[in-house]
Amino acid sequence: MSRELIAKRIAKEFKDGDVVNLGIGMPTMVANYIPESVDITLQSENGFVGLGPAPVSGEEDVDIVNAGAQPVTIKPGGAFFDSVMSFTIIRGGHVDATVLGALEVDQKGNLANWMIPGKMVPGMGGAMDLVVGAKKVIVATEHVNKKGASKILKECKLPLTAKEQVNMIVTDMAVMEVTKDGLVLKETAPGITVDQVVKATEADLIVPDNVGEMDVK
Amino acid sequence: MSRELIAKRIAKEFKDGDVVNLGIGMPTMVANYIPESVDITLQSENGFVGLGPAPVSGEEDVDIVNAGAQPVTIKPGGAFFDSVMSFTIIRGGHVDATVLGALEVDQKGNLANWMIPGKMVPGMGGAMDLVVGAKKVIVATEHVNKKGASKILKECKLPLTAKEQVNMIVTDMAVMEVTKDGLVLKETAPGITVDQVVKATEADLIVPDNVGEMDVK
Amino acid sequence: MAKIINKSEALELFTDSQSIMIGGFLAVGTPEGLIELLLEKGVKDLTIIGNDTGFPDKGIGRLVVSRQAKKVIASHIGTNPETGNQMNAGELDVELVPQGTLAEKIRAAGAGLGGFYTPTGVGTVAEEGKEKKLINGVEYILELPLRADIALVKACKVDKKGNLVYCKSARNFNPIIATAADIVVVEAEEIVEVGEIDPNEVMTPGIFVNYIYEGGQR
Amino acid sequence: MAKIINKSEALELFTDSQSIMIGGFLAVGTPEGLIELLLEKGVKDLTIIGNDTGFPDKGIGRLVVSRQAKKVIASHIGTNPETGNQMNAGELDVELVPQGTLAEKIRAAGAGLGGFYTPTGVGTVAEEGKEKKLINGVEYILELPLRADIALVKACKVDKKGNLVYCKSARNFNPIIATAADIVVVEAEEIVEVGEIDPNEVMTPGIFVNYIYEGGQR
Repeated sequence: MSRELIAKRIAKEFKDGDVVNLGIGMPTMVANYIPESVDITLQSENGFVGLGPAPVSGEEDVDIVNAGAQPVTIKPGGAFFDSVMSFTIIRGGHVDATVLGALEVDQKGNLANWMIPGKMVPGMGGAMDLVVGAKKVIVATEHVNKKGASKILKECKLPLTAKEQVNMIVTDMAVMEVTKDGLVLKETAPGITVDQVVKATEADLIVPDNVGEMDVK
Repeated sequence: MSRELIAKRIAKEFKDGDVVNLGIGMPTMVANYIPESVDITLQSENGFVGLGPAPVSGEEDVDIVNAGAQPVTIKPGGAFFDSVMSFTIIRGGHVDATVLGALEVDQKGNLANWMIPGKMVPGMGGAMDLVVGAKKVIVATEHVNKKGASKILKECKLPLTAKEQVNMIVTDMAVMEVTKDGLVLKETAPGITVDQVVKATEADLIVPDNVGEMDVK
Repeated sequence: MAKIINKSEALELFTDSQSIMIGGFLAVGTPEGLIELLLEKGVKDLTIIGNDTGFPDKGIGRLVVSRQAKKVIASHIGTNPETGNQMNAGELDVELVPQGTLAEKIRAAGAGLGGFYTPTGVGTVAEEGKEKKLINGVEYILELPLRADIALVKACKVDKKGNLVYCKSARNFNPIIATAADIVVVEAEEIVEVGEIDPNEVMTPGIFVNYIYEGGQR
Repeated sequence: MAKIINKSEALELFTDSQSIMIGGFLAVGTPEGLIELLLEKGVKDLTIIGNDTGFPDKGIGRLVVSRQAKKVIASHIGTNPETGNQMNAGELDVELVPQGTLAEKIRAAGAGLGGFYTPTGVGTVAEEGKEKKLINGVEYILELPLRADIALVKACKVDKKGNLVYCKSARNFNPIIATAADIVVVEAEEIVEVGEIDPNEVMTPGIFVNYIYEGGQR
């Protein structure tokens, strides 16, 4: 449920014509909630734009998969290319927004999402390029981890994916924006109070007079 | 006649399978004399491999031209590409040999062929990349200029196209090779003596005991 | 997302002092229709970036003859005597760049790179004023990325999402400049419906293209 | 010039301690037929370069499971637990490189560049031991070219001159590695006559290809 809520809220962030790269996992769910009135183009770092939904069973094409090797489709008007072009698009600033998960994210916009030393080292894949190259970096994450500790920190402790590149953090409790002045609380989830968010957050949160409610219809 | 002689001799330098870029002018003529037993692939820096001869009149395709904007053809098995790929091929060492003209060339393998300050500044085009990138750089030039002065110098005076990259110089009088020890006279043109070559050459020429005759059949 | 524009909309895109990249190699693959518009609007003090300056009556050369450029960045100007004349008279600033370096500089801008090291031009005037570096025993020149305000691209086919296919040797610099400008305008011989170009055969994905000028068809 | 080779000729190409680039992205676009040959020959101490290590039973991962690699250079190893296990046990040297940087490093080798500056990885462990440089106010990391002894390429179509067409998302790293190795071997789903591939649709010109392995067809 909280994953859906996050995906629904992020789906409202795009405007017509945006090129968007969605990370594996929860970020992928965002695609399911894009308003019909908004036409965005999904980029897949393994080599195409125009990513469409999963094919119906039996119609999979082994050569059309997303960056997680899941069978997908390509929409009319899409295009395939090689990995150099894929990262020309990503690193060159031709992606309007990227949505990624986080192990940790902090008030300066630092993101850690690719390894836990000694435990899990999957590798950064395309994440380091995406976070540096996309015009807008949106982090999609649960507000607290399984132990109840805040994932929104004063300073990341895990190895970083990129330094000071995150623009927006959307969790099951809140929407926050990374600004020059610090991390600003913009919206709270339905039924969640500002106080609850502040208590669940290790980072210093700037709380403006008016905090909106997350639109998750 | 002397241009033909130079082209004929250079045409003997290639082996089956070589990728060759021929400069505009005299170097282009080399293509006319490649032995039938040798299958080389001509690269054109404006964007293709498999350059074929000029089309018959009336069959020109405005989109198939060589690097001098002359109508040409493409052979079966050729391929078109963009300028980045063209110079990936050239700079990346994927061209086995290039043949270029010279204003001056010297005993160290320096080449000047792109400008005469205050007089003629056409620009280097792709020449600087070709001379640096091709595995073998062959200079095709008249031995002396119109005033009778040697074009084969101790040291180039004109702005260089590239430093110490020329491997072989073929003129209407001789074939010379740039070696670590200096410029070696390898062959003389039919009817030309070693003495005549030495006299017509400003560069220090190393003359081995056996100097062959240029094969220009 | 690509938008199809007519002549008056296209004319709006041009302003004095713009830096403009123009595709083509000796006028092959140059968007002559867009050059017509530049001539008609008469914008001045342009910085023009392209492989060469074409011929006096063809390609980029027409903008040199019309004296709309204050600067040209190219690898070759020899086929257009007017460029050399204006340069020698001190009326036009000409920056000559080796062809492979020019292509790579534009690509670096499009790919978000800070620069690259090339062996081309070492020991020549092309290295003047540039940093050099010895890497694994070889000397290289540091070259920086090159962007423009607007890129004028010639394709042979474009679909209504802006996906491009180029034809034969008219491809040259076109796909490269399409990645490295704030505004990318395409002139194509043919405008087709979305779906008519196989996604596997697209040479420039439509996400790079802002405008399709409808006056470009042959 | 490309030469068609059979299984025994292809087996001759592999030796211990080679550096081998292998195309594919999570085993999509990976030349499984050539990997079979590597498994059969049992060459050891390989340095394997590819986007990822696939899965234990698919793609590059099979060479990890067979313990033929002493080093892997990749952007991602998460889908093959065996890679992580061998790494943690100190049995396999794993160098993780951001995906875009990996592609660009290989491209730089193929294009004869000495290196390039990327913003990717600044402020992370990816910058460790590397030179940094401030260019126009932005910090970049210097990345060097990456070549291999041999590249194993998967295409969907090859003509007898070695011209390649890749299909859909199976293209990925294949065209890039084809430019950056001393020996380039292709496995294709289909081998066609010269002339059957339109020169305008070639994705890798045949001049890059040394061998076409005839055992690769689907």
